[in-house]
Amino acid sequence: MDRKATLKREDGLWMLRRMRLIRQTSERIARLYPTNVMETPVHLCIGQEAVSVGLCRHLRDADKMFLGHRTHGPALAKGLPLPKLMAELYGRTTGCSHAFGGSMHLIDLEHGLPGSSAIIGGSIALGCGAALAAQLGKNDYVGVSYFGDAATNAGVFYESMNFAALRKLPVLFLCEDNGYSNVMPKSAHSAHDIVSVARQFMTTLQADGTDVLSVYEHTGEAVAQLRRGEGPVFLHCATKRWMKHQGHEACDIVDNGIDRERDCPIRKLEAFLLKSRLITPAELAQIEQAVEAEIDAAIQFAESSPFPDPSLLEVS
Amino acid sequence: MDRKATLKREDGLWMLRRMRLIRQTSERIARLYPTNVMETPVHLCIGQEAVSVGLCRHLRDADKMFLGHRTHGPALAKGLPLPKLMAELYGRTTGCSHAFGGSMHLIDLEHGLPGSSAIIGGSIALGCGAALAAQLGKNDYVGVSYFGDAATNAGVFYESMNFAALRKLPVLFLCEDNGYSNVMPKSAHSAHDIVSVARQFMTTLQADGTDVLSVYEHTGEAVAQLRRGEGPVFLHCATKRWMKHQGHEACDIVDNGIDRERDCPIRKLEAFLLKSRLITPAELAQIEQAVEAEIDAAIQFAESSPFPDPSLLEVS
Amino acid sequence: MPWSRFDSNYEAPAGARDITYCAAIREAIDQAMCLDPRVFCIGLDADDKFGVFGSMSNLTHPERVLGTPISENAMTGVALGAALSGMRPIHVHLRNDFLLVAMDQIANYVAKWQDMFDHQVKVPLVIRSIIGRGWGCGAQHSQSLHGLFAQIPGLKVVMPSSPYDVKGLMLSAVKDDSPVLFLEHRWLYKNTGNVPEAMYTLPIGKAATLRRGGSLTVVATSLAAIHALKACEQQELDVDLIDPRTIKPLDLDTILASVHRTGRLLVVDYDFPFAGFASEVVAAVCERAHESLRQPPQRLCFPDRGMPSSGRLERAYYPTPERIGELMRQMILGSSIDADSFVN
Amino acid sequence: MPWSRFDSNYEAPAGARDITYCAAIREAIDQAMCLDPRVFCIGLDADDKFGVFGSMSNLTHPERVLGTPISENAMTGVALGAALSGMRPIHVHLRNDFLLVAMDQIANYVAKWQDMFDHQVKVPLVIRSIIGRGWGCGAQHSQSLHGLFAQIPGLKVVMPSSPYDVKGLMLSAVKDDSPVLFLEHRWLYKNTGNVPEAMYTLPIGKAATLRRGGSLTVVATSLAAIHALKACEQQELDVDLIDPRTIKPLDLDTILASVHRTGRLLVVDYDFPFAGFASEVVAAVCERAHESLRQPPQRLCFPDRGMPSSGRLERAYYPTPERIGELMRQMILGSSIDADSFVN
Ligand SMILES: Cc1ncc(C[n+]2csc(CCOP(=O)(O)OP(=O)(O)O)c2C)c(N)n1
Ligand SMILES: Cc1ncc(C[n+]2csc(CCOP(=O)(O)OP(=O)(O)O)c2C)c(N)n1
Ligand SMILES: [Mg+2]
Ligand SMILES: [Mg+2]
Repeated sequence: MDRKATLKREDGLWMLRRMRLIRQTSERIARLYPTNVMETPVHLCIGQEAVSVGLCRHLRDADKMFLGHRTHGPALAKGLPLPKLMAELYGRTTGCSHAFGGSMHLIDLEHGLPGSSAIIGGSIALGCGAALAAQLGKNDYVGVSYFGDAATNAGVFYESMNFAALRKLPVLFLCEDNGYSNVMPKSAHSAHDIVSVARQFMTTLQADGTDVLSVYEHTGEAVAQLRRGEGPVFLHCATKRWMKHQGHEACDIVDNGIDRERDCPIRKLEAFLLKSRLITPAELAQIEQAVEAEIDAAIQFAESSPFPDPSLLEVS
Repeated sequence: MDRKATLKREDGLWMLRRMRLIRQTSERIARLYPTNVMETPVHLCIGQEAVSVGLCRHLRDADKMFLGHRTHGPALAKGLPLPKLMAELYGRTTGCSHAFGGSMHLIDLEHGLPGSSAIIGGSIALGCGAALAAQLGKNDYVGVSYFGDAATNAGVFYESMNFAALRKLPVLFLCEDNGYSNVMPKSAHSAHDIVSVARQFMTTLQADGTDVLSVYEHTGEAVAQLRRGEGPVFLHCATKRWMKHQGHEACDIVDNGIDRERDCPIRKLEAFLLKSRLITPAELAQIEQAVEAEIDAAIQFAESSPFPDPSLLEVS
Repeated sequence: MPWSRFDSNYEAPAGARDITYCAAIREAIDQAMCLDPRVFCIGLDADDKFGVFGSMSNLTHPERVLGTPISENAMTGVALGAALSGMRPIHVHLRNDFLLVAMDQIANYVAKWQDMFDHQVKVPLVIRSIIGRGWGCGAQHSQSLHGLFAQIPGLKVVMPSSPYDVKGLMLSAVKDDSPVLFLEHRWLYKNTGNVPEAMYTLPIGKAATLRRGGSLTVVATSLAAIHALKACEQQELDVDLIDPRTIKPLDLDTILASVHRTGRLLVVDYDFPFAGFASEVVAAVCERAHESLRQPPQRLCFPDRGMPSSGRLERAYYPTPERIGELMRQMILGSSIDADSFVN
Repeated sequence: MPWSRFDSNYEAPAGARDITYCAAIREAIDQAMCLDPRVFCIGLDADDKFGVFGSMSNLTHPERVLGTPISENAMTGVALGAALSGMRPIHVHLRNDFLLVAMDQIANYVAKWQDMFDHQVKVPLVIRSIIGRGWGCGAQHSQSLHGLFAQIPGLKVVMPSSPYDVKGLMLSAVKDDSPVLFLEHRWLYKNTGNVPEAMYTLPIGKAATLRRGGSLTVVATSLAAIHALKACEQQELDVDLIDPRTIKPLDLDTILASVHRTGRLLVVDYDFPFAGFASEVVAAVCERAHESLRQPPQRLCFPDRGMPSSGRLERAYYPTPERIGELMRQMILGSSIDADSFVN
């Protein structure tokens, strides 16, 4: 594919901005986290930004996406306003979940995020439910189940694939495969090739999850199939987790195969945009700065927001 | 394969006797069932005898087999004494489960039946557990998970396959595929081909589940692989359920594709044994009669056995 | 919102038709589906010719009745996802034992979703399940798990005993914007009673008094309530018999008012005894009406072990109207019963 | 049978080493594995470098420590199948919330297997799980589900509060021929106490009295017991503090003897309030010691809703030694507390 010929500047910029938003926000969280201002576990997405961003460029607000525990990236990509994320991490009432959810439970109905779950696997079924609602109600939104490689070990993944295939549901199974379940490598958690198994149930596609244009391209194909009513699609995105499973530290798994120069989805896109003359170096710097300012404002918002009143817990 | 050349008379006779035992016992149960002497649901195996019998000819007492709800056939094939089955169905203390289990919960530790379960799917994992025990304890028995086509819809099936494959467990996944889950045909419960999915995890074999020699042959191959320590095997046996899902009546699904002449595993084996001159017509009749006598005796035993005393329920 | 035109009314009217419990459920589901296109039914064998023991036969909108594979856990997630997307699913199970397969979805997802997001979303999901028992079905097909589910915050648990209640409460459950677990005892299916043809709702969380009396308060739901009523009638006992109808939220006010009058409490609960619904009722009453109790409260539940299969054992395992009657009579006479038979 | 040489002894000895709760678990597991080659450990992340929060670090037999995929339901079945085949598995979970994923196996299989076959088979299976909470983990990662599991016949539920108890009871659990659910609160892991190096078992079903007093009986387990103890010490209260240690089977005799002396009962249970362990204790005591109770019994539990995430809300959600102390003091003074805050 001649990417230069097809990629529109606005799409490129949008994706760059969102990836930067996720990256810089995550880096800021990592910096702040040791100060204990955020009393909640954090599962950062540094290095994995291409997956959610390439995907979400094809999604509409009406499309409903269900997430697991690693929420920040996909939620921001889908449209969750940053101040609402930050306030939630800070445990404030202005957070997207009003301080009840924390990092793993984000919601934004306006932007098609009906919630996320910290119990691995189960939310895969919820995306199918959204797709069923679309189908029964003759609505044209799609459902997206967004999950990691290890979530496919849970039986609910297969049950969901079978049901989605039986009913030809407009649901995308988005597998963000970072090769690990905490410190357990994929070879220890899966005896099989995940894509080959999924292929027994539905159309499968594979993208390079460190390259947003690859994800963007394949998602386009996938979402088009869904909107045509031709049944579910499984999209596999191989990517890399630069951080530890949880918290603010860099991944310390030996031989994790990560080269932050080579594998960086942001560098890749920036290089492409520059080469294709879709952007200038000055614009790049400007985006980075604008995002920093946005983060400053969001933190400011969070910090100045009220804590919830304990009386909120009273059960009537 | 030239079956005549390889099949030993003793194997042929054993399988014929066990199939007749299952068939005639089931028919007797069907006759008696409307009289309410057996207060327990019955899931009969008429038409499906080849699967459990062809399998069990290769199993030893030490091999541990876990069953679902359709228990009578495989339990008798594995070695459960008929009087203990009958007494259990009659709710007597001499039953294999001492009147606590009923039709769906049979046990016979001596013959490698550590129990069966009426909740579909879960017992698949138990066979893997037996195989794990064999592996950890360096014992040479194998585990067998015996289940129907619809049990593969349950997530626990995939979880079990993955774990068995990861650990190269000596477990046989025996899928007795009668094409139905109650009145729901396979096309409604599975979007995929079950064998192709299983093949992503392990060696798969397919036998004609209405032909005991086909099952016998493939099980031989499967069990040999297990005993060599080469990892799990999935054996698919396509068969036909002549009866309703539960109870004493014949299957009334329209277009169920059953031809009791053509599809009968007992007729098939008898015809083969006669043609191969491994048996005489007189012997055939003799087997049938001996089995009838065995059933008479078992019922006699059950009817004359005591009912359990309600005080058995007291919780200390 | 098509549901707003209902009135809440929980007194059984006179003069309506007599129909069965099963027919009342069917009518409620059919009316709900006709009224509101967002209502749909889903479940294993929901769409087969048996129509969930007749409770879903010949519905007006079969296109909104979806069968599923044996995948109860994922199907619960599917129903939840649909509910979060604006539908009003009724997820049906032929036996409540199968709900345990879906426990992660029920307890970690369905029940918690609203609390986790400070109730920004509605979860209009009804999980219907039939409680069965008898005929040697054994330990895995004869449970009544209302006590287990009532423990989980975020679930309403409804278990009506009469045709009138089951129709009104089913409509309330479907109308409710939070998850409702709706439990129907199979042995009630053929019972008949007065049921208006028009749609009506009954309040979730409001008990019914099945019989008025002054000597003993008996709390019992579902089949246990019917058995207790039968026992009262057979033995002409002076009993105030309360059927909470919805075990969570629990109408403690009605129970307390009765205990204040009678001074005695018996809870008959067809479920496991340890930390079950009966324990809750006894504990809640003792905390609030200790002074009113003239003698120790009592519970009558299953033995604390799995169900046996043999008919002989089954008949001993489950309480009967006779055993309930005997216990009620002894309590009214003030004699003390050995409580150790209820808890191991 | 290597296990027979133990003595049962449940008095904490003096003079032994002080080690942590975590080290006591590790020692018990290691000793059990060394003693009996049939003992093995299995669980998600059981074999990783974190060693289940240190409770399984550097075991002598790493070859009998098996990691698993995220497949809690099947893995429970695998453990059960192995137990039925003569092994003695310890299945470990980092959080008890994940047990809900395995509920079908735990409640329909593990718990019922012996009852279904009239106890012809042994099920020597320990399911270990850690209870966590705090740091904004939210509703799906902060539960304490002992009340839920205690409802299910066939499961023993053990939740020790001290290093001495946790070692002795872990060894008893592994030695037991029936399934035991073993719950360890994460907040106890760093607590230290006197623990003999040699192997010993403590009886499952026998309470410990943590403090003797005459004015109020307090029943509390696990972290709640430690918090209650702290409250008694801080406020110098005349409390008889009972830690049942095993919540099922429950040592009711010890509790009753205490209530007969004190005439007052408070149950502090870090779990959901409705039909939970606290309900059971209150109900069982009221049935058996109604006359001894001088004032209404009380329960102190979580609010009847899912756990919130924000630290502010978390700190209000969970009872504290201060709140426990306040309630104890009020009860001893005989003032009446509004019970309505415990049940919705
Ligand atoms: C049912 C369940 N089991 C275990 C866990 C603990 N856990 C949280 S995240 C995680 C790893 C998930 O890996 P993956 O699905 O690949 O997502 P990733 O973290 O790599 O994005 C585990 C095991 C859980 N949350 N839920
Ligand atoms: C978890 C669960 N869901 C539903 C059922 C009800 N049920 C009993 S048998 C059966 C069909 C099983 O079909 P299959 O596995 O193909 O076995 P077959 O009856 O054909 O031998 C169903 C749905 C059950 N027992 N367990
Ligand atoms: Mg991963
Ligand atoms: Mg079948």
